[in-house]
Amino acid sequence: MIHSLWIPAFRMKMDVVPGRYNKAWFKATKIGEFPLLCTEYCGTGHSDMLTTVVVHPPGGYEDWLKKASNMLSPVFRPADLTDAAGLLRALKTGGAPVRVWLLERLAPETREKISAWPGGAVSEELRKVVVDDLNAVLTGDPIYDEARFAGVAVSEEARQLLAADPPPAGDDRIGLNRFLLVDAFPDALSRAPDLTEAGRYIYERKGGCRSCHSVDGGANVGPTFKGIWGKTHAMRQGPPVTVEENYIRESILDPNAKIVSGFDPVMPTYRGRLTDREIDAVIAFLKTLAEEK
Amino acid sequence: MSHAPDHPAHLAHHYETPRQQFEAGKLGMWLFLVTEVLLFGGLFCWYAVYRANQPEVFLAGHRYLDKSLGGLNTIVLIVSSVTMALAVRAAQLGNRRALLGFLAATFLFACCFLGVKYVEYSHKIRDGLLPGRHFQPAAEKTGAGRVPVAPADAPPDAPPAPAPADPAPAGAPAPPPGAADAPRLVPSAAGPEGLAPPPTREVAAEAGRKSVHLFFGIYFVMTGLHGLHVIAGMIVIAWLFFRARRGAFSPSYWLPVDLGGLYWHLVDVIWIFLFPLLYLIH
Amino acid sequence: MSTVEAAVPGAEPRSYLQEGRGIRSWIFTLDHKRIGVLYLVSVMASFLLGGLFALLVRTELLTPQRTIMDAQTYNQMFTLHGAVMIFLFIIPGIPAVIGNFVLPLMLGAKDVAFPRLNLASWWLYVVGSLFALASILIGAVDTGWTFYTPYSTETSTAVVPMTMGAFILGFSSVFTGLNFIVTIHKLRPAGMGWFRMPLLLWALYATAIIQVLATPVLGITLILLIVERVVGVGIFDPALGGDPVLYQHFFWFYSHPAVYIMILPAMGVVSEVISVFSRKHIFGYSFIAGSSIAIAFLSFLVWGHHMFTSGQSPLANTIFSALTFSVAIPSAVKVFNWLATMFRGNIVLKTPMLWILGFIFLFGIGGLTGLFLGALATVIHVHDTYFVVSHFHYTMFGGPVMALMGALFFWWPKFFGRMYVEFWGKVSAVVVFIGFNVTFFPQFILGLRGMPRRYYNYPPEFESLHVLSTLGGYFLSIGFLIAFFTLVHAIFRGKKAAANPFGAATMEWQTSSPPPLHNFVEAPHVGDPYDLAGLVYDEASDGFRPAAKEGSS
Amino acid sequence: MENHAAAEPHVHVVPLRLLLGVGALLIVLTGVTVGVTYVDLGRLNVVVALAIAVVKATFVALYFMHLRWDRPLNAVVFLTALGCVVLFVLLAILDTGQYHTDRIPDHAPAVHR
Repeated sequence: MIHSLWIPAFRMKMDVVPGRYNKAWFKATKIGEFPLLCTEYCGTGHSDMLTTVVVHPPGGYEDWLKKASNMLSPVFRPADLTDAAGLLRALKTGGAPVRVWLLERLAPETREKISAWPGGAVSEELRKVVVDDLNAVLTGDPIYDEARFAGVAVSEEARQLLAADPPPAGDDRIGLNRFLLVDAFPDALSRAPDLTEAGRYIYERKGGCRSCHSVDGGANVGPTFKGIWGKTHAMRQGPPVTVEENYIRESILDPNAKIVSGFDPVMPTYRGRLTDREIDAVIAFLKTLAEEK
Repeated sequence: MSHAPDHPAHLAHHYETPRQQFEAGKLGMWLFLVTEVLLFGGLFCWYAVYRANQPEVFLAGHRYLDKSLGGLNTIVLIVSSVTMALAVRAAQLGNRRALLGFLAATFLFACCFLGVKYVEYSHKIRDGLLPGRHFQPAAEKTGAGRVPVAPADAPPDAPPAPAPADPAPAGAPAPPPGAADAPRLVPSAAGPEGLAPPPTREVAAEAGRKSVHLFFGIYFVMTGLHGLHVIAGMIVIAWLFFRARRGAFSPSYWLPVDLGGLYWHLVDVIWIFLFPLLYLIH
Repeated sequence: MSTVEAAVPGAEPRSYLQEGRGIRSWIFTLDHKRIGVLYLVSVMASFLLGGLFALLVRTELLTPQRTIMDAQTYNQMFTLHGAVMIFLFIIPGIPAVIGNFVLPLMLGAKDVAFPRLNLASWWLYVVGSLFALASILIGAVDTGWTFYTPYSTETSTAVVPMTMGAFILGFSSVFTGLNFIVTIHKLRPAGMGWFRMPLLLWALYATAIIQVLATPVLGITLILLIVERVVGVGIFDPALGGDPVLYQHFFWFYSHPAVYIMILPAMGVVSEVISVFSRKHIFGYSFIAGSSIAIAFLSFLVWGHHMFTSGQSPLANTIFSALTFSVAIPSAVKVFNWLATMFRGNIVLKTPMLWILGFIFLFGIGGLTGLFLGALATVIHVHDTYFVVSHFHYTMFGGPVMALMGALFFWWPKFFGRMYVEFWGKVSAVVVFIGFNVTFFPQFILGLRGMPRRYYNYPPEFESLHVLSTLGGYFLSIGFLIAFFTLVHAIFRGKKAAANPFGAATMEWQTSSPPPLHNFVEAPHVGDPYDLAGLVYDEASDGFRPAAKEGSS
Repeated sequence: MENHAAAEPHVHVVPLRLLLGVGALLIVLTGVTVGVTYVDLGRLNVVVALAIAVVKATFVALYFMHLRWDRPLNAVVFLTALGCVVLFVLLAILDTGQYHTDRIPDHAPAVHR
């Protein structure tokens, strides 16, 4: 169907027609947030097709983009190296077992570059090399060793993952490695964002769940998420279902398998659009909604 | 103003003279023809827009049509127009036998037209040359029988239907590489028209082949709506025939024959445009 | 057809209402007046239905979120409101009701040129309406009345019956228009040249030209839509290789001229009524007549102004924008001539005149805001917003509906031979006028502030204006209910009407109210349709009669 | 009021030979249209084909449909309709030709399997 993109504050409007490109331009002259709406009738959710255009001050967009693109990454991005010089200094200085161990794990060329580093500013190139090596560590074997991490204050998240049975695998293992590294160098590396925060981001922006599922109990195309965790829903067909991880995952990947009674099978599949970790984040977010209840 | 004693039976009460009624009838019919012209005008607009922007589709599509059948139908329809004009003339002169004969002849030519159309349609349907999402062309047609059509629900990476031993005349283009995901389509070179193979302007031809279902949409809707008008015209002619047999018309009253004739000629005129636009694309 | 009216001298002839009884004498009648009444009943029923949908839509919009229905139902409601009001009410409104009844009378003719076609037109209207109503029962339609593709080829609602209905209604409209053109050409009396025709006939003639030329294009558009939806032919749906913007060209090639099908006859009514109630000859007769034809001509050149943001090319945008402004000229010519007619006239504020003054005021606002929408710079912002909704209602509701109501009050004595109660007629006109402005003026503001049309939920800051608009809508409907009760009351309890109760000079007032089956017992006098000087008030009959003795007394 | 002759419909009986002659001409022109397609005239081919079709249609209208002897009004009515179609087609081509390059090639998910 045809949509139309309208930013009233910019006096700009253009239809979005399938099968072709339409061009429009605008020049934003003020910093702020402005509503963006759909003005070509496009079906049931037409009046919910709204979002906000954010006009950033110069440079603000780049910051936002970094944050948004790093939101769910289990590995390090260059931006996560919050204090590259501090990290390099720590590695050069040695001392604590974790520092020695990490330096050992880096590639020989990297070690040469670090030893050749005169101090002061860290070049873009060196940053990149270090981050690549750190990621090689993250995606490798589990890094925890009691002796190695002696003297490191292991965070609560890492502790939980370490205690998990079976031991974490895949993204979770990478996440655990990352938590541990950040714990070892808290000032130099930034912590992966909270899953709940990521889940909220997916709900509002990336997944766009918000256009059909409210979080305040309001009626919409799909069931509200308010208090959905652990709730038992009657289904259009088959026995009632209690909302837990597996049901959420199935609902995201194969939305029409089980439809809550009173709703239509209209949700598209998110298979290929959300990664497993992102689905975890959505689940974490839904759990917080249950707590608020 | 009141009813004159010599008010003829065919003169409706609200007309004063037969001439007034005659002219009103004629104008009414012409206005009706105007609506027909605009109805088909929409179709011609559809045709013109697609032809202007995607000429390769038409180039690719018209090769599946049989020029000789189309030309035959054009002549059949022109002859039927002549007999219809002769029928009107016979009615004006009060020659009832000739009127009946010419009306019958017109009707028979119309049947003939529909018969040829039936042959054309059944070929297209058999070869899967249908519009839009029903476009499932048979890979090729051989003298001995048909190669099975790839099933509609075949996965996208299914291999194309096996090609038979080359039935096309020498020079038929080899299917372009990577054509597996394009509609599997080869012009029915062994069909009745025995057309020359497509030109070597490969790129345009390939693009045209991909969208050739659009051509068949236009072909079926335009000729289909025209065919419905032929059928409507036949009903009118049959009605005129039975009225004429009962002696309803006379040298002073033959308006319905004239109006039926106008309608029939318009159907002819529309075909005069459809024939070159659909069959004769260069 | 041989019931010759018994013309006993002096005795009142039997009226067309008394010729034949029972339902069959009505639904199979060939009499243009009875067909006019059939249309009156069916068109008014559609109006009530469409109005009901409008009230439901307005009620839903009382609050920013759900009020009385869900989003799906709301979408169906505004679609049905649009489709019913456009196809079943406004388009046939004045031509088929007033035109059918009055046109032959104004020509001094016994009937329209093709009475059978006229009856067929009404039957097609009924069949088309049944198709449209059937769609409501089997899942309604939620596409909006414009049936834009590709939504209309993808939605699961009953698009096919609704479009079939609109297609059939198109035939009905074509037959009416065809009939009128032939009637005006071939059944004009000997003494009536083109420039002695009443202006309503000019307007109906221009309308009929558009009906005949434009409606078939809607027909083929809807056929193609159905073919695409049912058979999957690639025409307008990009999923099938079609072009959705082409659909908009097709649709608006009909539907823009169609708004002139709606407004032109209304303008004709205004020209009649304004002269009679200003007790003055119409000013600028030939300009009003010519502007009707000019509007009909220009109406075919401006359809692209509905597509300024659709991805239509900038070249086409520029052409259509420039042409759109030119329509303002003939429209303004009419308004100026009406005002000049009233100037120094002896204005009589009776009910029809009140409705018509409402027309001029509301249509003036509607027309002027149309200029905003024709200008490329401003329309980008207000396109597809409540500004358009409001503009449309000011022109198409403030125009044809006000004029139709004025026309009904004006010709009601001729229709049924009874006078309505003047007081309640005036009350209804005033209530509707106020209610209308309260309903629709806030929508201009809403649109400018960023309220898109066809929205089920809306931001809370728009709530107060929406509430105002909805309350205005309720007030407006009360006005219409008063009008309907006044008119229906007149049929059963009204006092007997004179042949010419308002003192008009067109020919329909020369026969009795209501007219006999064949319209005129004696041949009417063909004269200047706006020469009011020759009429004097006759107290005995509470009507007007010719002052001097004419050739045929 | 009017004399009898004026009250009768206006009749023009078309001579037999004229009707048959026009019929023969139409068939000949059909042959010419087919023949021309075998000659490569580039873009002119469609113009020639349409020009011949217009000539044929004109003959049908003038002689078979009696427009030559009919009231001019009927011809005006018919030409108005044709003018309207031409206007519609021209403006539609003008616009679609302009935005044609904006269309995404091969965007037809429902038919490209």
